[in-house]
Amino acid sequence: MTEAPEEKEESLFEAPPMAEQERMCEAILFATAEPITIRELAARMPHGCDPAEALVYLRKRYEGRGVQVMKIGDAWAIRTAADLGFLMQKETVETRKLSRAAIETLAIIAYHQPVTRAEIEEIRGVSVSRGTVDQLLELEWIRFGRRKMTPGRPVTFVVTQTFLDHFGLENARDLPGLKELRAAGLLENRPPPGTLPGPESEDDEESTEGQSELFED
Amino acid sequence: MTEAPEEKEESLFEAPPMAEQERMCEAILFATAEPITIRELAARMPHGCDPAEALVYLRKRYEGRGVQVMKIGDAWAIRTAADLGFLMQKETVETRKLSRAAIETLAIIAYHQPVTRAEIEEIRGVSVSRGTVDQLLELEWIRFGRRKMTPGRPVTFVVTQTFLDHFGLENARDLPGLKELRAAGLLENRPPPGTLPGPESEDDEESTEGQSELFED
Amino acid sequence: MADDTFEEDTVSVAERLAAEALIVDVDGFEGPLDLLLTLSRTQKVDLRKISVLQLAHQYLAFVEKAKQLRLELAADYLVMAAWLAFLKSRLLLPPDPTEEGPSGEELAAHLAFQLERLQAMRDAAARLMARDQLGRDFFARGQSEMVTRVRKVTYSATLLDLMQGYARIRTRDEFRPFVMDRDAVFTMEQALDRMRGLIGYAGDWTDILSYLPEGWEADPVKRRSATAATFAASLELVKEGHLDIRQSETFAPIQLRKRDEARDRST
Repeated sequence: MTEAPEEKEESLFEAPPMAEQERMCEAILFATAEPITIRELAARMPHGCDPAEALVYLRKRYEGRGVQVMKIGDAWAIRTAADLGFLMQKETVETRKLSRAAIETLAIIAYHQPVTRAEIEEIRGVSVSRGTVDQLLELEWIRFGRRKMTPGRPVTFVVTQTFLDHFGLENARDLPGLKELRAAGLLENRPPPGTLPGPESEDDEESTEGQSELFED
Repeated sequence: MTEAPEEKEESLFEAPPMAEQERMCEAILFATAEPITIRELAARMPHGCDPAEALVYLRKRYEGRGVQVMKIGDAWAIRTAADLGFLMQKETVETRKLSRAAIETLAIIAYHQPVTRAEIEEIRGVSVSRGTVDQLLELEWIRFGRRKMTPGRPVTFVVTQTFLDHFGLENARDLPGLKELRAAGLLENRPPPGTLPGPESEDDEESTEGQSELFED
Repeated sequence: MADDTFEEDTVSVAERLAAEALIVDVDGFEGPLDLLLTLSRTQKVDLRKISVLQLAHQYLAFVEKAKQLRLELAADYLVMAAWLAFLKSRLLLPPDPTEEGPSGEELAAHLAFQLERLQAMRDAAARLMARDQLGRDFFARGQSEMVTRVRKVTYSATLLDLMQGYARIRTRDEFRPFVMDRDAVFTMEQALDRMRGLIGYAGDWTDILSYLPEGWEADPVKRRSATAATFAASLELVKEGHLDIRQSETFAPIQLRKRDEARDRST
């Protein structure tokens, strides 16, 4: 007699069908940063769900697949199948930001190519370390261009196709010019303290021209 | 007779069966949050694999499940099904609220790409502030495209793969309502009356300027 | 629009309220086109069937009202008002066949097109933002870290880094675009190097001009630079005691001779 009303109450909170509960477990296991316990799963799923049962189905579904539903301690997670670990080598690649010197050198080469080491040093105002150029060469972002027809016939640097691919450019000429940099707010930065004072040279009209000349074919 | 040695050589590089290739794609896509291109997949999988075909099977396998295999530009990724978003409050990332100007600018770039700043301003009837473009660039939702072959060779903007990924689009052509807008002629760069016909009638400098000046600030 | 079904008097009340709100809220508009678009909504018709003449009226009335209320209107609002007044006169007067330029109808059609296009982009923007979004409605993999096996360092940089780097250099000091003018400059160091190798053969007085490097004699710009550098280098060599130099009179040829120690001693 006392059981009847309880049953009725339960039906008000009817749980989603098991297939749906399985989908929910799948999505949560996929998206969480940490392995997750049954209790946490139950707390996140709608009232009346049975994540423990859903996980049994899910686990079965992933049997023999490229990833597995695994129990880690008392929590659950999706992990790569052990036999496919060799595919994950790329995940261990460590990415580091390029140094400021390298970025600046690379920018100068991109905007002024073909350009010699002496010219880079003149533009940056400091000498270019061997390591910087070597690093850019190793990344295959720059390569040696043709020699300049000036005394000493210095070697020049140009950017590579790999560079264009990495930066999503079709052509070095697509690099935005000074005016466009300013329009995009990238020239807002005031010169750092300690550098030459004086107004931000407004005669960049001229230099823009000089630069775009280099890009004309 | 001559075929025998060839066949043998081929078998040295025999690709794994398709079911196995599917597992590999599955493992690789599960392991990372970033979309992965077919090229990257091919580079990581054993010689002779055809990830494009394997992905067709994989995508089908995940139809209706809690996670989905999605195509994003020329890359692929696994994402949770959108109808289960309510389970993920914990994973939700607060995104910076975009200004109305930024949202409109983004839409114009997406629907009109490649589009120049002047064209965006023509459509919105106001100048585009620096911060707006800067913000969209920083979100990596837009990038610089190739320069337009019109006088001044202005730089253009296009949307990125990150944009497609964020809005769950397989392709920029899948933007909602794109076809209807195009059919209604609303994606045309229609010159003001009085200018020469044709979209690039820039030689009619005088009347173009005279007209558009009225709409510029 | 669903509002088409509204009663006539309801519309006029709503219109009045809207017009009042406009006056108060003039700063809230993003320029004349935005304002025109808002005004056009009071016409309660499809944007393709809008009456530009009526819209011009509304806009001009708005500007008039703003003036009465002594509201500062930005210049572009006034420019638009002037243009709309012009357009209105074109639309009202019978077309003058001798008149140059586009007809009033063409101008009106273009304005209507601009309004429709802007509205379309706003709708598109709304639909875009209403889509399921990554990190809000659907999610990427949460645990992306994997077994560490191969440790390889790659370096990354974005286009933004690159451009910011370039902007940094360009704003640091007065930027001198790199031009090829160095082609025509022969430095004193280069001249010194050259002269040191040659003076061994200069036993007798020789015209300094014969020391100019090959290929630098013809072009006047190059010749000037090479002459100056060679002269300066010669003086340096005289100072170092390797060379004698003489000039018989003003503008006469300058001559060089290797300094001979034996000869020195005899004099």
